[in-house]
Amino acid sequence: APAPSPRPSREDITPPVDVETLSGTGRASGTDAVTEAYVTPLVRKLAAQEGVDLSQVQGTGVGGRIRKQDVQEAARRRREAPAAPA
Amino acid sequence: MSDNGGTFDLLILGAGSGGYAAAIRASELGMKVGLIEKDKLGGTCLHVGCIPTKALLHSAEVADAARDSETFGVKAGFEGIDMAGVNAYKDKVVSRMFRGLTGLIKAHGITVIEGEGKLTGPDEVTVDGTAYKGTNILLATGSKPKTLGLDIDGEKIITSEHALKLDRVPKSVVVLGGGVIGVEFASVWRSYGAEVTIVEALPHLVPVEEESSSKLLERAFRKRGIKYELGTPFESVKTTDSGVSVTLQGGKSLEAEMMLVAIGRAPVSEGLGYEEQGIQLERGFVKVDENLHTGVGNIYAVGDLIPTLQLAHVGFAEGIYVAEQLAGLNPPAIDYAGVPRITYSEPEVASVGLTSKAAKERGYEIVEQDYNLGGNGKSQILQTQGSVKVIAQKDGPVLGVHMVGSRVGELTAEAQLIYNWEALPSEVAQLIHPHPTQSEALGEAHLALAGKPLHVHE
Amino acid sequence: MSDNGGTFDLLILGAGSGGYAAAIRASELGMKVGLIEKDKLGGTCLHVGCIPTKALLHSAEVADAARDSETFGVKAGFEGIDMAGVNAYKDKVVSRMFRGLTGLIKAHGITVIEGEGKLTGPDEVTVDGTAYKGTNILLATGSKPKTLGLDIDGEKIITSEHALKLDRVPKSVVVLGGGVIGVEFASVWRSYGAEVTIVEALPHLVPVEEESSSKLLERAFRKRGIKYELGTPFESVKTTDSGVSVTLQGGKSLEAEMMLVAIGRAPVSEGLGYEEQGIQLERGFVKVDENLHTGVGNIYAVGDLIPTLQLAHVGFAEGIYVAEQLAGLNPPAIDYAGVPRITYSEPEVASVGLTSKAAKERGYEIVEQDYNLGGNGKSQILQTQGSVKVIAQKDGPVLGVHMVGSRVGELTAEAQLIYNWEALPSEVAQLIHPHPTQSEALGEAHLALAGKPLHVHE
Ligand SMILES: Cc1cc2nc3c(=O)[nH]c(=O)nc-3n(C[C@H](O)[C@H](O)[C@H](O)COP(=O)(O)OP(=O)(O)OC[C@H]3O[C@@H](n4cnc5c(N)ncnc54)[C@H](O)[C@@H]3O)c2cc1C
Ligand SMILES: Cc1cc2nc3c(=O)[nH]c(=O)nc-3n(C[C@H](O)[C@H](O)[C@H](O)COP(=O)(O)OP(=O)(O)OC[C@H]3O[C@@H](n4cnc5c(N)ncnc54)[C@H](O)[C@@H]3O)c2cc1C
Repeated sequence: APAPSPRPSREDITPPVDVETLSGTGRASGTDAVTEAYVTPLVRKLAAQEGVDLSQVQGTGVGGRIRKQDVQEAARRRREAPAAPA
Repeated sequence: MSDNGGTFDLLILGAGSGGYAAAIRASELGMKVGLIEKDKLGGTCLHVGCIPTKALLHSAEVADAARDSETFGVKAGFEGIDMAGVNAYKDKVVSRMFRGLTGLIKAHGITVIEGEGKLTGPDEVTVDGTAYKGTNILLATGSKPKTLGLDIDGEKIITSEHALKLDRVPKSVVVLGGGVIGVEFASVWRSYGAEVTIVEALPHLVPVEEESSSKLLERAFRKRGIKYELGTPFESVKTTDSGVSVTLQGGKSLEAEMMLVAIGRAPVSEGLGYEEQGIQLERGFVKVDENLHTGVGNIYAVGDLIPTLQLAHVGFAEGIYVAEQLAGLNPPAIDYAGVPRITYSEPEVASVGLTSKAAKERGYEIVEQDYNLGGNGKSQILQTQGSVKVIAQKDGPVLGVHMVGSRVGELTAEAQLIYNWEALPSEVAQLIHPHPTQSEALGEAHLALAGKPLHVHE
Repeated sequence: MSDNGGTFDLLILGAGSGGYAAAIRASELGMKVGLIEKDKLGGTCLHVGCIPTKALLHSAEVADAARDSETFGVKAGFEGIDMAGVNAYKDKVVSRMFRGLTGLIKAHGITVIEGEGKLTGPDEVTVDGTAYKGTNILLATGSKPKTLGLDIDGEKIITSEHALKLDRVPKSVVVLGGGVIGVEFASVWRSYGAEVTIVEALPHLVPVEEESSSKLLERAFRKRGIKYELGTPFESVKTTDSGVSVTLQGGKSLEAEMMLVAIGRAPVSEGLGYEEQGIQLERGFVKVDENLHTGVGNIYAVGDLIPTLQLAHVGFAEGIYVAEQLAGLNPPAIDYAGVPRITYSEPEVASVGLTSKAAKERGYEIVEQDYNLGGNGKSQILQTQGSVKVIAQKDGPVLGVHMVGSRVGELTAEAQLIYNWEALPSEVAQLIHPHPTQSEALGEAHLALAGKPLHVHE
């Protein structure tokens, strides 16, 4: 039987955009910078998989929200971009 | 020599949740499927498990509603339970679902082979003298009640199967085992008017749940007049003229009309030729690797037969997994921690993901928010108590959701997405939940974890 | 000259869902907040909207359960409704939530200013002769029932506010308007035993919902004996000795003990100084830009006062949005299509996302799966009928979820994540839903859309 592709574990995924501070007390502490660009977990995971830096992506969703298509497009452009001169 | 029953791409032994889900998915993927069943399509869950117990629990809910109707300004006297009526309702639901399933299996062109099968080769199952060949074989023979060697007479000392067929409401019952099944029956009988005592050797009811959930359930049960003996192992039982006399370690004894033995379910793996073909068993469970492969030939196993969570939807998921695996679809492994667990008692206990204890054991630094249903409008309307506790990794995703309260089981659907999609509290908090619903409690807990509590009392 | 009431970072006019949510969030973000309310903290939703109506609906559910108890093997005679008891229960829930909210506002250090406020400058609201200054001002004066100029006497011709205070169950009612509020009251009164006729000018009940949902509700209401006149506009009403006589266009007339006018809610924006300060109104609604800014000074507006969905959780979301916006957090815009909508009638109607019509208008090529609750075990147990319809973009994400059935409202929580996170059907299908729950119907619809139906009859 073919081996299943490994499921990315929680440890593998470092949230690239969330710099929110959780206080656990229910009170905000520090900036809630995640609101700068609302990214859904599915988009965040896709970006992590594709190695896309979300801060460089222009969102096309409601209110400039970054959608999966935007990440896929960014990944495609990056792949197609000519390699930087050595 | 046995007759030749033909060759199947996938030959499945047992048509319960695991077996029939594999059959359906495999047939969708173009395989020729043989499904062997000695009893009825649907197995434990449909006939003596999930469905009939939840029908009893709904009758119980109706009984409670009638009993408490005055609280809501409704004049309705509760006059008792008509077990014949309960059973007719329950059987009607089961047979309707059974007809549906039978039609589904037929529509998929799956060959159903009636009879008791035995594994007679690495690619062969024999049923009533006919040998069927399978390019792949799936073992899905499920489980049966554990009885600890007790003398189950079906009258005074019973298992869940007998409990589902009672023609009367017992005056008093001792429920041996405070796990899901024991707690559900205790809840039903109490709503029906019985005196119920649960005996559990571990220190808590539903002991695999988050400890705070167990405590909330215990408090609710105490209010409902359901008694329990926790941390006191059972010692012995003897039948008396009027019922049973149960002795606990330490000497305490309990008298009741009957005793339900609900101490877990053991895999059905004996005498079926498994070991003869080289399949390894452990405490009766078939051992499988992460692909649910037994290590022998092309033999796989799913459901209650293997040592994963004994839940119908786990059986479904495993059955589908094996079918997709065989079709070369390379399905992602099942994350068992991400499977929703529901105890359908009144109140319900439900969870997805890790308990705080497990999360700490795995080395996570965690933050928690326990949202009391006292602050949730819809729960107040239902007059239910309980809480929704969300556990997250510090600066990271949600690791677990643990809930207690009437009807909270349905909330695991959302919790399942949150956990499995590794959502951050802030990503959930961004979406304001519909008002007034119980799901708002989940929303509030995430809002609080995201540092922006709305209706949260400190 | 008016007295000086001090200066606030945020001065809020109206303490309903929109106003108080903004107050809480702003105070969390360090602002000094003044909250002006002429009546009670909590506004329409808490006192004469969401909460009391859902209490009535739960009493109605209890009444139905008692009436149908025999179906479930429970002996309980339904003997009628005790409106004093219903009202005591409803008021108890409301006052409990009210106490909670009052405590919350206090704990956040928000200054509550009691009295009727009027906008008297671009940074000033005057209450009883005292002028309060706000660096920022939020208008959240909400809405009130539309009456079409009818002579509401509160006895025979009533609005929802009177309907919530009735001391008896009317023998018969004409409900003018088949939107959410009309349908909910029709459902309550029918459960309480009244003869009910809904009059709706548009061709369907809950006309903004997916057409198939409207049709399922109509079928269910027909079975329940709730009558409706669709596509026939109301012409006139006159009171008679025994009640009302209602005439429809075309001449048909209906007699009843009373008529509920539930034809929508109009913004409360008159005589409050809005226009004098240059704020633009459109059909009475305050016009705002996408930041909920009125275009005048630092004046914002939220809730039922602006022409967005008239829902409490929209008010919450808008209030939070304004507070975060002022704190410079740059919050993401609210996607109104992604807000869950629930009609809490029996059966419930619930949706998130686009209708198939709207999806097509936006140019999407769509695929649909309509899963009948007949195939869903838990819905069979509840003996409810209906369906869960999921609409997805062809080869793309889920665009809309539309449901009908008892208790389906809670399922919008999951649907909300699916829609707002733009999940593909296959991503949802990967997660097998807990068995037996109503949420499985949502799971099955996604499985089918992902090309791997499990319990789906073609
Ligand atoms: C009282 C009770 C309540 C439950 N409630 C829930 C619930 O609410 N939710 C939930 O998720 N789970 C619930 N469960 C658990 C659930 O029923 C099981 O997890 C599920 O049925 C396991 O499916 P399976 O296919 O592995 O085995 P089974 O459903 O046990 O099916 C095995 C099938 O194999 C057949 N079989 C066995 N040996 C042979 C043979 N030699 N030849 C031919 N056929 C054979 C049997 O007849 C049976 O039909 C409950 C269980 C019980 C007992
Ligand atoms: C019968 C009914 C049932 C409903 N059910 C639901 C439901 O189940 N779910 C849901 O989401 N929504 C429901 N709604 C809608 C919901 O109630 C509203 O969307 C919500 O209340 C709007 O909040 P708001 O803050 O904009 O306005 P409101 O709640 O109307 O609050 C406005 C506040 O401003 C105060 N005010 C007005 N003018 C002044 C002034 N000049 N000075 C001082 N104070 C002033 C008022 O006294 C009031 O307290 C229902 C509504 C009704 C009528």
